[in-house]
Amino acid sequence: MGTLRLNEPLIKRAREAASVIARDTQTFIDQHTTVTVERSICRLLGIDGVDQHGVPYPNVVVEHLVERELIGYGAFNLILDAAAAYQLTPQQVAEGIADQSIDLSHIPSFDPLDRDTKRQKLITDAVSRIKRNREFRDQRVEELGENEALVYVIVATGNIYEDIVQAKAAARQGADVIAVIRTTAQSLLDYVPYGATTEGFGGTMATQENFRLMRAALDEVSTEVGRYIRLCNYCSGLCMPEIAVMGALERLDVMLNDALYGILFRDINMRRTLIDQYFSRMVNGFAGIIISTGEDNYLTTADAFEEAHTVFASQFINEQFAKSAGLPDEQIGLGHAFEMDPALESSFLYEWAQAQAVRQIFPKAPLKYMPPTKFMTGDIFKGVVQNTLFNAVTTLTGQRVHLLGMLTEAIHTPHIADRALAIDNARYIQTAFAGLSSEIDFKAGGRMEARANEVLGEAVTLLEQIASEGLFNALSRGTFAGIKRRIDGGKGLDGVYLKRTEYTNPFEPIFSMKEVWPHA
Amino acid sequence: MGTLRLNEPLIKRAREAASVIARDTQTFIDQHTTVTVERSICRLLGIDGVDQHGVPYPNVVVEHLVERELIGYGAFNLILDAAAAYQLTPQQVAEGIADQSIDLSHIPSFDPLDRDTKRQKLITDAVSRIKRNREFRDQRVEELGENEALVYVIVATGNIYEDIVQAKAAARQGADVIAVIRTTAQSLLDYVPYGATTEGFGGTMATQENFRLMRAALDEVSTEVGRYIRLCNYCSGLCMPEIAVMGALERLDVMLNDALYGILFRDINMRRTLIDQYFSRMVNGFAGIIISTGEDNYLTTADAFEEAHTVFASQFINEQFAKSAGLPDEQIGLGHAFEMDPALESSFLYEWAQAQAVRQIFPKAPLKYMPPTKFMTGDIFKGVVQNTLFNAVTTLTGQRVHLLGMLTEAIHTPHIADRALAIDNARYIQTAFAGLSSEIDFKAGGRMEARANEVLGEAVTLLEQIASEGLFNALSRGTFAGIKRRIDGGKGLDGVYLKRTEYTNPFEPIFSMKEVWPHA
Amino acid sequence: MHDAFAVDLSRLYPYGDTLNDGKVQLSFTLPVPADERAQAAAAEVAKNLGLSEVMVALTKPLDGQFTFFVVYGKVTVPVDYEKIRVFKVESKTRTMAETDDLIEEKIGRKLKVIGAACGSDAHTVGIDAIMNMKGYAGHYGMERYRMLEAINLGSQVSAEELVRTAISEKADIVLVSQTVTQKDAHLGILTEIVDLFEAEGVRSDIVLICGGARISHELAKELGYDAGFGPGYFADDVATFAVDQWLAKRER
Amino acid sequence: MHDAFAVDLSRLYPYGDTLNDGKVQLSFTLPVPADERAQAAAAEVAKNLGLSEVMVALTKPLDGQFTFFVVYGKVTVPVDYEKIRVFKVESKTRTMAETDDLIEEKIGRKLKVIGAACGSDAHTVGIDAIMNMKGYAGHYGMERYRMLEAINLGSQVSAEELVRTAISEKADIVLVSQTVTQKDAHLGILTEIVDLFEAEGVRSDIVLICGGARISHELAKELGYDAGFGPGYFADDVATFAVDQWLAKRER
Ligand code: B12
Ligand code: B12
Ligand SMILES: Cc1ncc(COP(=O)(O)O)c(C=O)c1O
Ligand SMILES: Cc1ncc(COP(=O)(O)O)c(C=O)c1O
Repeated sequence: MGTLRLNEPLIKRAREAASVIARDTQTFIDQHTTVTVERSICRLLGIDGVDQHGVPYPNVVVEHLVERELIGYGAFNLILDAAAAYQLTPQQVAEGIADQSIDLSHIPSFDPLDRDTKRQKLITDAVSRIKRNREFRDQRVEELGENEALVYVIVATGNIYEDIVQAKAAARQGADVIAVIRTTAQSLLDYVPYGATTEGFGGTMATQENFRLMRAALDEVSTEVGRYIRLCNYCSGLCMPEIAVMGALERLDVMLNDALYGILFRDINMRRTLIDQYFSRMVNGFAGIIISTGEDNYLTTADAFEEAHTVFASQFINEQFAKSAGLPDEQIGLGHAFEMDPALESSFLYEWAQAQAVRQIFPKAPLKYMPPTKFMTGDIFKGVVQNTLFNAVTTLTGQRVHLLGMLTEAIHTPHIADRALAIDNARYIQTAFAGLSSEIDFKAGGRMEARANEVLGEAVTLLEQIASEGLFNALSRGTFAGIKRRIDGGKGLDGVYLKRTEYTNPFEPIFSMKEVWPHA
Repeated sequence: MGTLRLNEPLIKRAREAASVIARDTQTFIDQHTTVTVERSICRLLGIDGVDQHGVPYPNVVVEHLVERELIGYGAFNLILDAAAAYQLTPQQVAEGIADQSIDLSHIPSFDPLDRDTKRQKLITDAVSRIKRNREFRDQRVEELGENEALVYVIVATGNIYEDIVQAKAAARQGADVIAVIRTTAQSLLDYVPYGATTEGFGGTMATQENFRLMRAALDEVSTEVGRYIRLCNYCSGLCMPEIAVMGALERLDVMLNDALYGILFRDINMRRTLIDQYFSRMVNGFAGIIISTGEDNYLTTADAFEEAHTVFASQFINEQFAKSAGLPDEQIGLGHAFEMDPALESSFLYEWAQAQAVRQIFPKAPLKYMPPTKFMTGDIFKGVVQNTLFNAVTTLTGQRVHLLGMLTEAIHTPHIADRALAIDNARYIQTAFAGLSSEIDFKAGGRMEARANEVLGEAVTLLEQIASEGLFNALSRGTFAGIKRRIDGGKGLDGVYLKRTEYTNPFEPIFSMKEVWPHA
Repeated sequence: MHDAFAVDLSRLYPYGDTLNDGKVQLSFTLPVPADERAQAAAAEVAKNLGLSEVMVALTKPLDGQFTFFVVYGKVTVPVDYEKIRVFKVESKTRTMAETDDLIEEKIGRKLKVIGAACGSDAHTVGIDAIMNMKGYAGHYGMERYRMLEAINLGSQVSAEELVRTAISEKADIVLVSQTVTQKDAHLGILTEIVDLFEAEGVRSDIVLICGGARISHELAKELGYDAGFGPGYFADDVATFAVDQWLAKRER
Repeated sequence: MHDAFAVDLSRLYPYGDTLNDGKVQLSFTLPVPADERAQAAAAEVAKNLGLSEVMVALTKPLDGQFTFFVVYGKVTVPVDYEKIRVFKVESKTRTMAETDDLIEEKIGRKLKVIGAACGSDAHTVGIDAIMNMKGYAGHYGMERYRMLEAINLGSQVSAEELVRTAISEKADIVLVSQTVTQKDAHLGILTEIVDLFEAEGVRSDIVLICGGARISHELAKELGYDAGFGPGYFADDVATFAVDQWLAKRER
């Protein structure tokens, strides 16, 4: 494959600056927990369902802890105490809290040995369920094989049953990854809705039951088409880690998980998000889930040509955060996008240079490359041309996760035929371009190399500045996508709590692979 | 611009073989004339219009000569004799023949000096009209400027007035060349219809009045859009040289003119066509008209991947025939096409390699590159993808005449919007790819080079075989597009006549630039 | 039949992303300049078609005098799919070997097939696809059949020439290809061929089949052909039908 | 108006390649398997729309259970273009300098503009295009106006927050952006905002404008806004209208 001669020392400096940024922030993260981190622990302990008011039991439990100022101890400790004291399952404990028969600030005494056994069992149950999912996935991929570039399409009808029809159709047409888009503004809910859902705006609720239904449907169609079809959802918003747990339990394969997205695009408080993403990524990592980051969003908001360096910068930051959560390179699906104005002269050169550079800078990452969206218009025929060029760059640069552009992007969430046409387009380009990248060399010192190195240089400058002022300050200055966020602004800050010294989250060391489980 | 390392000795051998082929055939050509060559001379002498039965006067005159076995003397001689004898214009002579008041086998005596003066004047009139057209074109191109790649679209409504509406719309949208497609099977008519026409199947009659109307419309819109808009029509079928003359008189700018097309695709007798193309090309050449050859048709008929070498072979032959008719390289618009099956793996590599090789082998030729047609289907969205890839190759390889693909190719002759969408597609690619070809090198010894040289090798083998057996025999064996034609088969052989020693065509030496006019 | 829902086949609607949402996409040009009024006119075109929830997604000036539109809307009149009866060639396609064996066994001699692109039509790729040895898209043509003798007359063959040759060659099966259909260019020649065969009194001796990109079985039957084949059919389909039909004719 | 022919504007038809040929292109999916019957059903969908000369150009299986079609046909009912009245913002757009001068001269103080993407909508690019200093596609935003004080509240702003801020800031002009319209997601919030302004008794003090990719002036008026702006409008258009409207309100 032809390569661009990139300025390697710049790449090194970028990584160093990003690692400083992540390390500095980590100190803050380590001291705190959030309501959703605790709810995600409840979920890992098997707490599920909703009470008679429709409130999810994890919320019932954690609100109870918050009210009693017990959250700093960690939900795990208290639930376990109660389970040992009352000889109940965590689910029963939660139900007890709901019907007010249990108050975690007044737990009777219990047998510490029994508590330890229970502890061991609860952890083992959760961990091994996730492990089994991971192993099952590996086995199916092994058996069925997979495509080199994963063709990724979305379904977004709002109705999980309709989504299933379309997801299966897409798989039969050739899709490899199905992403179920979430309904508008679910990310601002500080709870995860429950059960199968059939209504949504521009997307479908992310619920555990919806995950389960879709995964089952995709397993069925995987066998039919002889490819393992991956399922993707969004690990974002005010419930990041809970959704990560749901994804781990229901064997999702890919999850959007970005350290900064919620801050910038949903105005979620930056502290909250950074804590949440940390644990959520551990869960993703252990579950063998590929995460996708959201740098594409900068380019839909600000100008893709001018702001190209912010994509690089954010990718380096996302990489470092992911590494500190224990994710291996092979699961860090950094995002980028083909979003330059079609009216820009030589846009194809610049897009190609950028995509090629990202490919080279993060050689093992299962990069997620996003199609044109912002400059898509009601001219669906022009849209096909835009998507074709995008598919060409994707194929030429060997992107791993190939997110398909829809010709109706500017109009509606995809109709069933829009998706089929997109898959045809992508497969056609993959076939027609097969082998082409090995036939092509980039002119040494040419415009493409110059462009890539220039953008890289700008990214380094930016990263070093962020490293020196700190990520929180940088975000409040409007570094990314021109969006400014106050350190104590946005949603969800009230869900952030200091950990007490007694705090435990036994899943952290296991999920981040710092501890081997089961203990030898 | 990146180049392929082509096997130069092979190119040389190909040219040599082609020149042998053309030279051998030329001997035959030089000995003969045809009814349409003679009619074209009538037209140059100003004979036009139709008699009371609707028969064009050029046909009236030449049929008269044929009946009286006078055609071997050449129409020029006899018309001039009669003009001198009766003191009439050629047009009046023709009218006299029609109303039987003149019989060219019984021309009274005349003053040879007067005949000479008339001769001089008639030649001058014709030649200078054509020269003025050429100069006018050069001047307008100079004044208005032009695009590097000429975007070429067709109009084909069947109605010249509707064609004009669409041609002007296309020019305003960005087209540089408008080709008026001919109605099905006009090429089999052994006369040229007369006047403005409003009915046709899949195209519009080529008549001199239609040429004039369209040229006037395009002149108007040229001024409006600030680009000289070229007009194209078809110099083919049983009236090749007549149409060439009409094109020269009405200032057409581009004409399809292929040495073999009529033989293969219209089953016109090979002798007839080869004689006709010779004089028609002289006319084209002198008029400053770019000719386009029809190698694309082989690929719509036979398999584009397997038969790629026949395109090269035919281009070399067309080049040599054009040169022997006096055409400069800058007017020899060799044709080729993007017609491989989209299902073929790596098709884009092969198309690119082929187009790049043609560009390098014929560096000065205003190559005409044809879009996908055969594998276009009712899937208009896939059609846009096919056209996009074609536009990419066109732009990457710097083709001069960029014929646009229509998304509705498989359905109908273009609607007004089909053309606009095609132009948008092409302009988008030209903008997005600007400068790209200079950024790219082809891998030395890679698949693209190998493919180009392999096809070239096959072309040489074929050309050398044709050179040894003779073109007529080769055609009867089915060398091109798998189509076999008998030497004495097909239409129009009855219009071929031996020249007598007294035969004159005074335009030949002038048009082929062997003689300078006016004589010093 | 469907994964997650039951389609009411007696009330069938287009499907966008929800059962019965009726969504269709439309595009067209109006000969008026691009402005709000043109856009409203485009919406009215769609409403006149009975579409509801009309959305004009694109209003694009073409040259100042014409405007191109992309419109989405909702079909409100269902189709009764259960009542739809289609004209289609009913035979189940045999392989080349099967057809050859059948001819050998039931007829005991080669059948003669004559084909051509007729009238002014010079499109040969379609008829070649059916007849030539090498066939098309991986499907061999009739020349490769052991028990067929296939004669391809090529293109631009007049009705008289076709009929004359068919009679002199004692053809069993005659294949007519027509590609140009613009302004109904194909109807004249297709009719002329049938009429001539009738006039010569040989229509019932031959299996007469036409084909081409825009030829349907329905149209072919209407014009007096035994069958019509459009895109997606190859030699095996045509041979299967032709032999069955030949045998059926002999019965009668 | 046209080069070569006179269009009858009272009987306007789509134009394919001939005046009044009525040609339109259609595409849609039916939830049935791809076969002759599906194709016939597709033709019937088109006929039900009143199209004649229906041609199904593509019958493409999607997954065995759905079939996609491309269809061409002819519209037979004309549109009376002469009768079409459009809702449109009538002001002729002033430049930034002109608007600034007008405000200075006629009002003598800066006008305060407050804008936001409201409800659950997080699409800010549209409102930023109108408000931010740098604007969009070469058109500067309101922050650059000398005589406007522009405050952009960003996205996901609730109706209460918007109205509260407008009142406390004594806004002259309020801008509401809505992008998500799927399943009419925008109607609720747009209505809520108007209702709240009414309830607070300040509706008539402000110029209230909405906008977004699928917002039309017609819809905006219906919902009680002074105007609605879709794609293709920029700060200058909006400022021109807003200032005119502000002045008109003062007159009354
Ligand atoms: C190749 C081609 C040509 C080549 C033909 C070369 C050749 N040797 O055949 C050339 C370049 C010469 C040509 C010329 C013209 N063409 Co042309 N051509 C095409 C093209 C690109 C492909 C057709 C094709 O080969 N398809 C592949 C074959 C395998 O498919 P098929 O024919 O449908 O055949 C299948 C079935 O239909 C069936 N079948 C076909 N025939 C028969 C017969 C029987 C008995 C049976 C059983 C089955 C059968 O079996 C086949 C396999 O499944 C089409 C556009 C397109 N993509 O369709 C335009 C197209 C057909 N051409 C068109 C036109 C207008 C012309 C011209 C008239 C243009 C002009 N004015 O000069 C000329 C004149 C030709 C003439 N006198 O007939 C129009 C027709 C419009 C219309 N609806 O009428 C088209 C649609 C292009 C367009 N959009 O304008 N053309
Ligand atoms: C960029 C984008 C995003 C970005 C937004 C980034 C940002 N900071 O704004 C991101 C990635 C975050 C995003 C997210 C989502 N998006 Co979005 N997005 C788009 C996209 C690609 C472009 C929109 C855009 O920026 N256009 C450019 C601007 C300049 O145009 P404009 O908004 O029309 O503005 C102009 C005019 O309308 C007018 N105007 C606009 N507002 C106002 C206000 C006033 C007062 C005035 C006077 C004028 C005015 O002036 C502007 C200049 O002319 C469109 C698809 C497309 N190509 O249109 C999808 C699209 C709008 N998104 C869509 C969806 C569904 C979503 C999600 C809900 C998906 C999901 N389930 O997660 C989310 C959720 C967002 C939320 N909570 O609202 C759908 C909406 C479908 C529909 N019809 O409702 C679209 C159409 C994509 C699709 N086909 O599915 N999206
Ligand atoms: C990284 C990332 N996370 C999440 C989302 C989804 O948004 P929300 O969290 O509002 O569902 C997106 C949408 O594009 C994204 O890019
Ligand atoms: C070289 C050439 N001449 C002529 C024609 C036009 O055909 P006809 O001569 O039948 O009008 C074509 C059509 O594609 C062509 O390629």
